[in-house]
Amino acid sequence: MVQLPWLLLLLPLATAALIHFALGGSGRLAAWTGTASAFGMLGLSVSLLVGATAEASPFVWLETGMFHPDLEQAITLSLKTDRLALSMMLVVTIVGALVHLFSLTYMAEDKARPRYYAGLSLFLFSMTGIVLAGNLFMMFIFWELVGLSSYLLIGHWFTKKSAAEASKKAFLTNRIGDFGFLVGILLIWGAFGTVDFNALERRVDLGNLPLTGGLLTAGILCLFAGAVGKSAQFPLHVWLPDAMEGPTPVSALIHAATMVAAGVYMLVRISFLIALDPTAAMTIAWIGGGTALLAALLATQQDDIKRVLAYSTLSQLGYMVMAVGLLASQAAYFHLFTHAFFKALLFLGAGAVIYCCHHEQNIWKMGGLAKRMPLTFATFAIGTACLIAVPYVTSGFYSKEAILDSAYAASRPLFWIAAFVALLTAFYMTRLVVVAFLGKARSQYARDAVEAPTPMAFALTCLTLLSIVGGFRFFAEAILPRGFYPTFDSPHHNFVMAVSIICLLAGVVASFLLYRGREKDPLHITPLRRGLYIDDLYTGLIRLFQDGAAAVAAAFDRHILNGFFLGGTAALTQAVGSVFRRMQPGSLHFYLVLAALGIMLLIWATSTV
Amino acid sequence: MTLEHYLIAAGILFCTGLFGMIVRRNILVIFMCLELILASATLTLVAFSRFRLTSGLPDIDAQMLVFFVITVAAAEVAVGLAIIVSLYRSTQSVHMEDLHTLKG
Amino acid sequence: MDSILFYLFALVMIAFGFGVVMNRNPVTSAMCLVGCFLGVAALFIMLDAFFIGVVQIAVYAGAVIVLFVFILMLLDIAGEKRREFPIHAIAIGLIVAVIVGGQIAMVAGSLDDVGGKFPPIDKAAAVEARVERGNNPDSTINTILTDPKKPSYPDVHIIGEALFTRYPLHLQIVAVLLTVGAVGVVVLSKKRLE
Amino acid sequence: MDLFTFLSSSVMVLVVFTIVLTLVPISVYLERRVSAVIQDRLGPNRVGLPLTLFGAKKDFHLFGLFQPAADGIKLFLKEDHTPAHVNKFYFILAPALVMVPALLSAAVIPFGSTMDMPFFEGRQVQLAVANVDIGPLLIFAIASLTVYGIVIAGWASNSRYPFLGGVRSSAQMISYEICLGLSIIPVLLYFGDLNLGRIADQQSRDGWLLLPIAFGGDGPVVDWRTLLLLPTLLIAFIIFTVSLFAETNRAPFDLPECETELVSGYHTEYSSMKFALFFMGEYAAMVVGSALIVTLFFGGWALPFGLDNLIRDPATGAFPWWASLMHMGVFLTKVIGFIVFFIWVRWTVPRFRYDQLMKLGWVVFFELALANILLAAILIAIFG
Repeated sequence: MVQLPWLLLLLPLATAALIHFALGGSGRLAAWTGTASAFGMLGLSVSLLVGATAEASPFVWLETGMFHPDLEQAITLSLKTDRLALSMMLVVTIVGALVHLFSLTYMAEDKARPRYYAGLSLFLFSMTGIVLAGNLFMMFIFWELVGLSSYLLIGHWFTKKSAAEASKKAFLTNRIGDFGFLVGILLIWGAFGTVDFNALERRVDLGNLPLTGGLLTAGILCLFAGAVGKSAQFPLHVWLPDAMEGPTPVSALIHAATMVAAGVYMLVRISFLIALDPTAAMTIAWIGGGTALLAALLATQQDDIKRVLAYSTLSQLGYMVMAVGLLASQAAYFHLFTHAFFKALLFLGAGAVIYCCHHEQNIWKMGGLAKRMPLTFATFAIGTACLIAVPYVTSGFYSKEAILDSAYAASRPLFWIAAFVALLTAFYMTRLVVVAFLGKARSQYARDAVEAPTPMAFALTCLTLLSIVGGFRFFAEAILPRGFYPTFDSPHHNFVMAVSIICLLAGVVASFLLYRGREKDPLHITPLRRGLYIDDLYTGLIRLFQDGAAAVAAAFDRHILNGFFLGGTAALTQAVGSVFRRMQPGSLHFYLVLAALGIMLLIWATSTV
Repeated sequence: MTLEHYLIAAGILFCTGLFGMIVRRNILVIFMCLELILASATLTLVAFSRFRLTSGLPDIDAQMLVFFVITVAAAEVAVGLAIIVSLYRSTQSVHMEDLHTLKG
Repeated sequence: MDSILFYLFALVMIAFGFGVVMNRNPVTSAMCLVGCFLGVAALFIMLDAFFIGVVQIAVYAGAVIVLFVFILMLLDIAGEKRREFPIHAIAIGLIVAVIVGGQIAMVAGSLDDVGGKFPPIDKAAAVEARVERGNNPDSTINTILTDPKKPSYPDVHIIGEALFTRYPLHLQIVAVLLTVGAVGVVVLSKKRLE
Repeated sequence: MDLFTFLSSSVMVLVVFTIVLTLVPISVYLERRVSAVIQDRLGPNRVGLPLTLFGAKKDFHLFGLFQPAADGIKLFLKEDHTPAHVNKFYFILAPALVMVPALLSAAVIPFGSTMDMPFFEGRQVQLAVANVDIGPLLIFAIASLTVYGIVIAGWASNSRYPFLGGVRSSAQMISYEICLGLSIIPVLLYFGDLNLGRIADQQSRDGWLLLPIAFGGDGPVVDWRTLLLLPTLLIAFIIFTVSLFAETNRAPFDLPECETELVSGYHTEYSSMKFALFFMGEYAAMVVGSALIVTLFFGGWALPFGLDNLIRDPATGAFPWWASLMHMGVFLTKVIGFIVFFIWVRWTVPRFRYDQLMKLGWVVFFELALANILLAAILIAIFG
């Protein structure tokens, strides 16, 4: 009996193994195998969603001893194939398949294609594992695998120093979050005795929780720490802009559907836990809002086309996390869903631009691309429209409205922050489009650019369609879990919509007036360009603490440990040793006879009792 | 045949091995005697397994233990012989009385 | 018949065991070890442990002692001329061996008939117990157990089942151990690189 | 154990020994004739009955079929020289240690089907010495003892070339035993049984392992699950066969006795009947190996396409006595076919270098066999 969910999980792993072990010599074969497998996964997840039986029997991975009578003794690999997981799977596989397709041309010249495609397949495997995971342990395993595969992919061009540094940074930053996550999981396990989502939900429904007060807050925040790392929330957001060193399709995959989405997805999964504790929920909401604002501010001053998009991802993730914190996880998930399509579209569009401009990424060296790459421009513009939430015709509008609605209902300060972020979003995205696509070409590459090749164009077109219809009721309700599509029937809905449209217009107009026809950036705000010095702060902190701790440890080691304990103990040991040395004649036979005497004593002692 | 017969046979083998280990001076032969002792232990285990039927069949857990012991013993012999070879390389002898560097 | 075979194999085992201890030439000791292990394996088979018996031959006689012989040949260790059997060592060894042997005999004699005289294998009871534990009555092992044409009980199947259902973790640990052992041996026996 | 079982077992021992020992000179003869054909020569054709001595017109040659007898007589009558520098006891023991395991391991091979005894009503006899449940394991266990004979021969000869041959041989045999054991695990997984008799019986019902077509009661049947497994079984077959070449020290892996480098390896110092024992041991190992291949992969005594289903007694699964004898003939035909294959390879493939041999074993076959096991296990777990 073939169980489709397990097949869906193992297919990319098998592909990765096949490519890595068997197809290492042939880039073309590896590319087509990877792409075929990604489309196969897409087919599988569609068939699961439209009604193929999604039964997946759990598999006991290992059984532990009895730590405590209340704890589960088996660590089970089980798949949870509810509507949430399956809809997420659909997003992951659509974006994954299109990214594969896009890579066919984007990476055509690359020498290490087998490694690249093996990495992509591994990435899809890890993400599938997170999405389908039925319990926190299994999710953690794949959580780590996502970290590993992102490390491999961001550092794909590892001969470039910055790429190697970026992959290392992403990995290490994620470790901090993962540590918190692990602590959280253990806390939940210890208190509830189980980490299975279904069992946990049943336990929460029963009431009378084993975990209350500060500990509950701590547990939820520890779990949230995992999401902070993966979804790049403040203060662990620093890895994400640097991760742009990876190949652009990888950025599209990481930013749209896989790694950063994992954090939000996990929060949605455990939203029933977050709802238990208002303190933790509020903290989460404020971190999300803060990240959204911070990232939007930073995005206004970036020159690299991919970094602008990276900061915009951060800001949108901030939105989602904020929504989760405001106990509107349906809205958060809906935004995750729509955002996946148009952010993948934007990244792949940026990839097409970069590809056609011979790997030039600075927007001030582009310009006038609208005429030379009309299709790319059109799709990119639609993606931008989705991101800045042009009313009624774009998917981003519906999901963002849902979030703003819930923010207005739950917390006014956060609502105004979110509105301001919407304004900033409109501002920097308009800036990007105006500078890169309109005006005159500002470099030779931009003058020579031609339209993107067919597979890229195909991927872009598909994503454009999805970006538009993604927010429409008929489409989204067919895919999302029941009750996740917003109703827009709150009494303050009209006010919220008015605010958001005003913000949108203000941002677009301001940006258009400021950047139209410019040759250089008229604004130059150094703190924003340098990421508000957060990176420098971290470097300084690390240096301070590391050097300080090292100095203290060295002094302790030299004087107290070595001088007193070791010196004193050594003298004592030497004295005792000189006594006992006489009992060691160095003859194996002597020891053997002693051992035999021991055996005799043992038999004597046990047999006479 | 009763369990006693097998235990006594294994016991004799054990004592032979122990005697050899005490008497011999060649480290390789001592190692072989060690294997004799191990074999006697596995023999007792298998005998116990056969004579202690659990629901009609021999107690398979004891045989599993023997299986693992044999596996581990194979690894032990390989490592032990490698150590003896490097010992021989440095001292040019496998005679126990020449090997007393660890003497206190 | 069975007791004749038992005494025969036990004699083979113990005689060759003495051969290991008593021979001056280590190669002869090794060959005696082979004979001793063949005797042990035969006793295993008499105890209905076919698989363990065959593994004993294949692993010990087939591989482990070949290693011994290989090393003996490699180091070219001939029979030893000097100090091989010092009198005091023989005296101590005899005393120790006799005392331990006596103790073992006493312990073995004081067991009050564990299992009695070679209890017969009861395949029907085994199947019953397995079904009671929730095992499918038509599973492969059960059908083999109830097969009237089978002269002996399927110990390879049962060992395999136990190995992969009850001891998978142990199996993996042993696999890791063997890998580590292999790596260790390569490192140990490599000539030092200057 | 009743008298009938005792007698039938004793008779089987005699039959099997006779078969194996008869196959040895036959294969020596074949070796000479086939090599001659391959090298476009005539080969031995003159030894025969010297009828001209008694006034007849022509000698009686019969394709030189008497050559093996002449070889045998020559080996008997040569001087049995034992050099002075050897370790006598082991020098004499070694040839026996080569011969005995080869003959012992023939015990578990089913030479024919289960036979309804013609004069003992209701009695059936399996045409094998020992019908044990651990057949292949037992063969591997016993065959692994062959290496002692060679190592001891090399060591006891107390001379350079035999010693090198012995060392080479032990390393080679230990290495290839691993591939040999690993390679047939897919086959055993497929059968789910270690009893060679039942393995052969199953193939007589469902078609040979590598020719899974059987005409049962309901017309021709091709089992698609077996077809799916066929590639892995084929890989198993290839690894097993090649490893067997190395295990029996046959060309192209005959490095322990490679004459251009080692004179003639571990049996350099041997002559007369002791040498003949080595010689026979090698051929007997080849015969047993061929028999094992035939039993595992080519249906043993079974006719192809499940034709046996037509003559089998449906109630007991046994065969009438004439069918069993025919099966024995079928089995021997297949074995001789394989022996010819062994010989063919020897005279067409050049010898490997020692490092190439080790590399092939450890780097190629070992990994391939492991991957093959994994693949077969997955296929069987999903579809089986």
